[in-house]
Amino acid sequence: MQSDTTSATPALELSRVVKSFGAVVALRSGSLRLHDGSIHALIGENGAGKSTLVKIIAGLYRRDGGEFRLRGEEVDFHSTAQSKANGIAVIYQEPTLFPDLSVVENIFMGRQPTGRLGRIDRAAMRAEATEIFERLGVSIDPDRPTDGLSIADQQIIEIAKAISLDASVLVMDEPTAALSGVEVDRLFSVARSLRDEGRALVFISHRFDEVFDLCDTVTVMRDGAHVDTMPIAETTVDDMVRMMVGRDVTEMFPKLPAEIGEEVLAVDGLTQPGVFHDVSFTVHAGEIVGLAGLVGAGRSEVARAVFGVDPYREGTVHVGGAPLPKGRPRAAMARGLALVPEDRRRQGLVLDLPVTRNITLAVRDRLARFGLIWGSRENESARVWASRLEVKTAALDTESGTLSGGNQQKVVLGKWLATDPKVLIVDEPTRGIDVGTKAEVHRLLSQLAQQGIAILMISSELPEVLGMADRVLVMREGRLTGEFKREQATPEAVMLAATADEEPAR
Amino acid sequence: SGGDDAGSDGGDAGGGGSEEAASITFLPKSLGNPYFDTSNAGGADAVEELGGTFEEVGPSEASPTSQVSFIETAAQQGVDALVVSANDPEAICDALNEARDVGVAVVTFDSDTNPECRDLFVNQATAEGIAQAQVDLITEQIDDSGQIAILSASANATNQNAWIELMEAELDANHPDVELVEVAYGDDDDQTSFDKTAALLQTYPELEGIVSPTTVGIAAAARYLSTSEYQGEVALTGLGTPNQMREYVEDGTVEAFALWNPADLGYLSAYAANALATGEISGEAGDTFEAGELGSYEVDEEGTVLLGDPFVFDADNIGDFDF
Amino acid sequence: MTATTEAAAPRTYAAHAQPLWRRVLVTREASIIGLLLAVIAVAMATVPNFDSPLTVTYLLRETAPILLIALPMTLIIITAEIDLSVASVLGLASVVTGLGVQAGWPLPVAMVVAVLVGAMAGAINGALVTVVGLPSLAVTIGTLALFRGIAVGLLGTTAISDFPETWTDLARTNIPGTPVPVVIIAFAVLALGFAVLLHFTPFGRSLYAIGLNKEAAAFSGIDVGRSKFWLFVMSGTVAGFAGVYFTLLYNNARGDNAIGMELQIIAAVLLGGVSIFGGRGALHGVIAGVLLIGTLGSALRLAGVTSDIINVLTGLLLVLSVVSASALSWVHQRRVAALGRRRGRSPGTSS
Amino acid sequence: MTTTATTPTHPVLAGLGRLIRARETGIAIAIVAVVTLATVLNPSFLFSNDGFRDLLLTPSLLMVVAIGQAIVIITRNVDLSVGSVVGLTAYLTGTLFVQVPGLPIVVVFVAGIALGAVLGLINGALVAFAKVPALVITLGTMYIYRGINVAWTGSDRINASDMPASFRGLGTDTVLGLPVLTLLALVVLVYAAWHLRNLRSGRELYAIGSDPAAAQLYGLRVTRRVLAAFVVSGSAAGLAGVLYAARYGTVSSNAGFGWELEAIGAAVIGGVAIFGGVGTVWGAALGAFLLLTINRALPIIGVDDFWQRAVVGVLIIGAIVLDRIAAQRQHRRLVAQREETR
Ligand SMILES: Nc1ncnc2c1ncn2[C@@H]1O[C@H](COP(=O)(O)OP(=O)(O)OP(=O)(O)O)[C@@H](O)[C@H]1O
Ligand SMILES: Nc1ncnc2c1ncn2[C@@H]1O[C@H](COP(=O)(O)OP(=O)(O)OP(=O)(O)O)[C@@H](O)[C@H]1O
Ligand SMILES: [Mg+2]
Ligand SMILES: [Mg+2]
Repeated sequence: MQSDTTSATPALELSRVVKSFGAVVALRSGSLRLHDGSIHALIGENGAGKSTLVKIIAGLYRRDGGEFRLRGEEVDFHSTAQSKANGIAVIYQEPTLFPDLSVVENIFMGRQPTGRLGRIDRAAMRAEATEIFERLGVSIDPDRPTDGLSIADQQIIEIAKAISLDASVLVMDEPTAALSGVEVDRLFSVARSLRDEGRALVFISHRFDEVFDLCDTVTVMRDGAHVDTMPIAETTVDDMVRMMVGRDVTEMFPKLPAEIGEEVLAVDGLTQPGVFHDVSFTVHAGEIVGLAGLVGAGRSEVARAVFGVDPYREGTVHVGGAPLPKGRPRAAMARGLALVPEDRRRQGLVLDLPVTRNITLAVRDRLARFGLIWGSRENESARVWASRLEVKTAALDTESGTLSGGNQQKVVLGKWLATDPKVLIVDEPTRGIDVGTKAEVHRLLSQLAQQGIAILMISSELPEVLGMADRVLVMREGRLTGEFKREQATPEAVMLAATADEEPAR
Repeated sequence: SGGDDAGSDGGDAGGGGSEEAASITFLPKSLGNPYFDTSNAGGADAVEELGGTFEEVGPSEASPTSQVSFIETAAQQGVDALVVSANDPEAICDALNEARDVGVAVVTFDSDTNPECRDLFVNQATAEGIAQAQVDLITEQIDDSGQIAILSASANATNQNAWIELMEAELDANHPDVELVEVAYGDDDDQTSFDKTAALLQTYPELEGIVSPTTVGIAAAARYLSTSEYQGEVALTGLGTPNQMREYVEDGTVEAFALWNPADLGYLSAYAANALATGEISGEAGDTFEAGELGSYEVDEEGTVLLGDPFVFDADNIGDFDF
Repeated sequence: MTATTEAAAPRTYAAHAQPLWRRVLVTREASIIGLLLAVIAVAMATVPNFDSPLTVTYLLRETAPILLIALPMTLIIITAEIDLSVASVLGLASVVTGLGVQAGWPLPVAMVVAVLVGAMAGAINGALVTVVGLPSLAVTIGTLALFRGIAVGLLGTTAISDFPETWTDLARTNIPGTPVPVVIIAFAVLALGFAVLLHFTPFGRSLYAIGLNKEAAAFSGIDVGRSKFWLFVMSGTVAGFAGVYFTLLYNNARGDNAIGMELQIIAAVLLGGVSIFGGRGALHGVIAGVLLIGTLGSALRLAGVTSDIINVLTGLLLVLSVVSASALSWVHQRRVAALGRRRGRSPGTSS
Repeated sequence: MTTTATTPTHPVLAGLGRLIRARETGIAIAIVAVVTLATVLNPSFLFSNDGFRDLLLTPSLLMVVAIGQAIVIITRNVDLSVGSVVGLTAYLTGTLFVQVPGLPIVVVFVAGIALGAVLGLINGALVAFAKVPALVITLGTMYIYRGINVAWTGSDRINASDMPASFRGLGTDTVLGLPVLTLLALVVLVYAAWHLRNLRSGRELYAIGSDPAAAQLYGLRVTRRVLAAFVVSGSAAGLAGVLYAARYGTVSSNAGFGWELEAIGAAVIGGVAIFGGVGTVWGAALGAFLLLTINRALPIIGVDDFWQRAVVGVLIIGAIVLDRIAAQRQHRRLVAQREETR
């Protein structure tokens, strides 16, 4: 009887939900119908409105219009506490932890078990946390502060948080973006067991293989509106992509042939204790070198050290044959090095500054005449790159933070291309970017290589690395563990080098 | 009103002015100090008798630079006379001179500036007299031997430093067994003076007496002593107002202390300021003026007018005073 | 539906989303300047003696130290740091000037040494903030006590006041034919320098970036630590210069000169539209902010209002200026949201 | 269950280890060292009735203010108005005694704390609802409250004789050898520490200070908590104001002047991170104790009065430098630990 009603009434139903921020309509007509005992994929391009929909479910945003029903009841949350109380747990796209507090406190903050006089029962809290970690098969010291944890571990704590809520609806907004394969597998098995307990799950991801692997139903969104919902068995990647972008796209832009010239970047014996050890490689003009590995292998750290943002203890970096001083990004830039960092919102952009200022930030010295810089010159320079990369924005003085993720990434690319680099290091250039933009980025990188720029591309997406790179380097635990020519680089070989020593379970 | 007689023989220049009501501004070292409250009240009485307008302005903390803006405002307003107690002999000098340049008569009282920056100084008592009175009081109370300390106001107070210097000289000359171990500064701030007293007593376990030549300091010190084990053991004297000290004289914390009547000081200063403003006197030595009920005063060397000798308060006479 | 995704002809971009007059007039700075003009106008009309040249002289002479120190302070706050030690540095420089003269040095030598001591003090702040990596709020609360302590400790009970008259007169004289003190020339030069530095140089650009996101700034090749270090040195140097001026103006070197002035300076800078979180603000607003507080105080004092009321007004002005800014943006958001709701609903109901 | 596997040591031992490593222990040791040195040089620093009493009494007021300040700083805010609140409530206390002779002392305490709470509420409301930075708001209210105080007090002042002896007695009386004021401060301290450690509302303050945006996402009632922190800080300053009147007897318009920076200094010395999320009220209280004890010990140790402030500055800077070093070590240790588990 009960199971009848639950299968009839959706656990959660949103229909034609509207939400706008200022002049921007983030959601025009968002709809989602979620059933118990199901894992529901939510896909769409960047800026399609997925996260906005999630935040409305979480009670973080209030909708401007449309309907929101929880088990048939009309609801209108105006705080995340309300949605929690109604059995909804949300893992947000960006981890949201308190760095100074212990892992346990992070999991239970705001709803700690209490005893007499409202005193927090630390023992009970700890026991429950330990139990959840066991279930997830991870060993994180529950008493350590979350400061210093890897992104993957932070994501695991987010998951533990959601599980501890014992929620009937669990929404995960790109939980796997930072996880390694093993961790993803573990998360999926937990997700499946939650589903088998009869809970309803929403899973957002830009990785189609994961969607097919885990989910049973999929909803596609485009431009803030619901496009279609269908069983996963009845659809293909191509269908989904077509629905997402409204046209046919190939996910991968074919690599263009480029003439490989002389050695431009040479890294030799780079070591920073505890981070990376004895890393040596070269990149030639016109060459795209892929740097593969699991998240946390230390690839970004190497890139940052080469560029000079991070320190390193031993080793040398040569650009065009001449040594580069340590820890001096300015010197690196002067020699033609450019780094598109992995976290565009924190490292790539100054979100509160206009598009113009962001694009010209790295070339501000060059734009100056007699030491003085004028707005008109900045605008000219920014206009060139904005239009070359087709950044979607009305005016150049729009705050960069209001652009969609893909457009933000274009601004970062523009900022570094404006420096006219000889060596371009791109760190996860397509992370969290939709298929359409992704292909554009690939085409762009390919063209840059053709023009003789040496490119070092760090990516966690194997198809991207294999498709784009002339040569593939693999890192594991801070060491280079493999180097493959384009022809030799098979997924199996690269994965083996990336994971060889890793035990299947910890 | 009061000063008319003297005014008429004071000089032709001031003849017309004396009819007009003078506007006189009082600028104490700081507001919220009961000593200056009393003196300003005396000043206000005098101005009322003279039919002028009285104003009282001042900073909330006793610093010379914050006095300057009040001097400048007085100059802008074009008041007839400014009566000021200087927080520093030099720092407010230029400002006072500028005020004089635009026609403001400047009288200092209680604490003087350099003589060239003011027209007249109304001295409450000669520095020698004050120093002498305090040394006499303390040496008598400690039987002319042992350690004493001084709890002063701020480190730059002109009058304090002058008195302390004279007291040191007097001690050296006539009281060989009395040792002055420290001069502490309570900044004319109650809490600081209180804590400094505690520190003095602790630092010098042999201490026999404390002299505090400032009304804020002596009251704070008395309050600390009255609740401590040193009550009656360590002598305390200095300059204080009867109302503040009454309790401590009665409970035996303090035997005797000295002061002049600050109300009279303010009263005299106001009359002196009026006499200057009206042109009755010019501040030259030998000028004389009438100061209402206080009678007639003469300007002596260095443009100073002397109020009188300090007065010693003790258990027998303190009941007769209320200020 | 598909129009947005079509790779069409190259886009054109307007430089600005809003017309010039809005970008100039609807700003925090413009409203502070407007308020300043209004206060001056009202004071001229209602406060006796306010319209005399003396007012200008006294006002500028006394606010000069605040005006001077507010310049580097603006830059520091724009990088999301703060320097609470400036008034202590001023006091220290004052004492050094005095001690130098007392030791028989020629005054110009003492003055240079005092300014250098200020620069050193700034370098200490800067090193603690950038090299050791400490929060400037905590560091400068510490050096606020330390520098003041050294100043008071060095001079002890005494004040030094025998400065050559030519110099003390210079600090007090006006530009011939005007009621404007000579020190304003120094201020004007510095203000121009700082304005160009902040608003028209690559270095100035980098300061805003640092204040808004220092990590992104570092990734853009901006040497965050070095930039901040030099700002603290500038702040110390200017505070040292202000200390020399202060000493000469009052003919008085004391350890406790300008005690508590740091908060006045910061209040004025914040009133002038600089965000305490960094990344926002402009020098003309700050200068207007300093003058606004100064003028208000001067007018009220002249009108016989006591200093406590002036303090209350200063505080109210500061609180109201930030609260009104946030209230306005709240109202704006509300309006836009309501607009969005209305827009959102109409297609919903029609379809 | 393998819970024990992740608990390497006995809880008591682990607790002991934490205690030894704690910042508070370091400050306590520093205090003991200072007191010992001063006592060796001058036995009456500790071994006289007044010496012992003053050792405990002098820091008590600042301790109360620093506790409130620490709570606000933990939420990543700051309260610059506490000194002015002390001044206003101290004057209120005196005025009440003058205006209503025979008023029970309890009523005066309640009134002082209530006034402090209201002033704190104003700060808190402006910060929490208007969403403006606390530094700016409380800088403004610092001026406003002090101005109101001066306007209200004028050149008046409360003299010791205006207040009943029984009240002033609180400022010096002792119970079992401990001054009453110190006991009051201790009660405040112990309760605040317990609350911050053991109640949800206490832990949430740390969460808010650690990452305000995350706290919002967690659904914590950030506005209410921040408001409460300011009310607590105001109340603590209000209590300190009442105690000020009892201890110092005389209240003029500049009572509590400059205490805001001392209270922040005490909290910082005590290991409360200026950007929130870290620290305890124990630390802040001990910081206040150390600050004022050093002040009193310096003349005895032979350092001139005038250098006191410089020593305080060195102390503050030393404390934060130490913090920084400790934090870096901890961070490195955590990162290393992560490397190991990889
Ligand atoms: N707080 C906000 N203020 C203004 N605009 C916003 C805000 N949040 C989202 N938007 C805008 O709403 C649109 C939808 O954003 P949303 O984050 O929901 O996209 P998404 O589908 O989650 O994209 P992604 O895959 O990149 O995470 C975008 O244009 C975005 O810029
Ligand atoms: N928060 C915001 N405030 C103002 N404008 C915004 C905001 N978010 C997005 N926009 C603008 O709205 C437009 C549409 O945004 P949206 O994210 O839907 O674009 P998109 O075409 O999906 O981009 P992408 O392909 O990069 O994901 C963009 O031009 C963007 O500049
Ligand atoms: Mg999009
Ligand atoms: Mg999203």
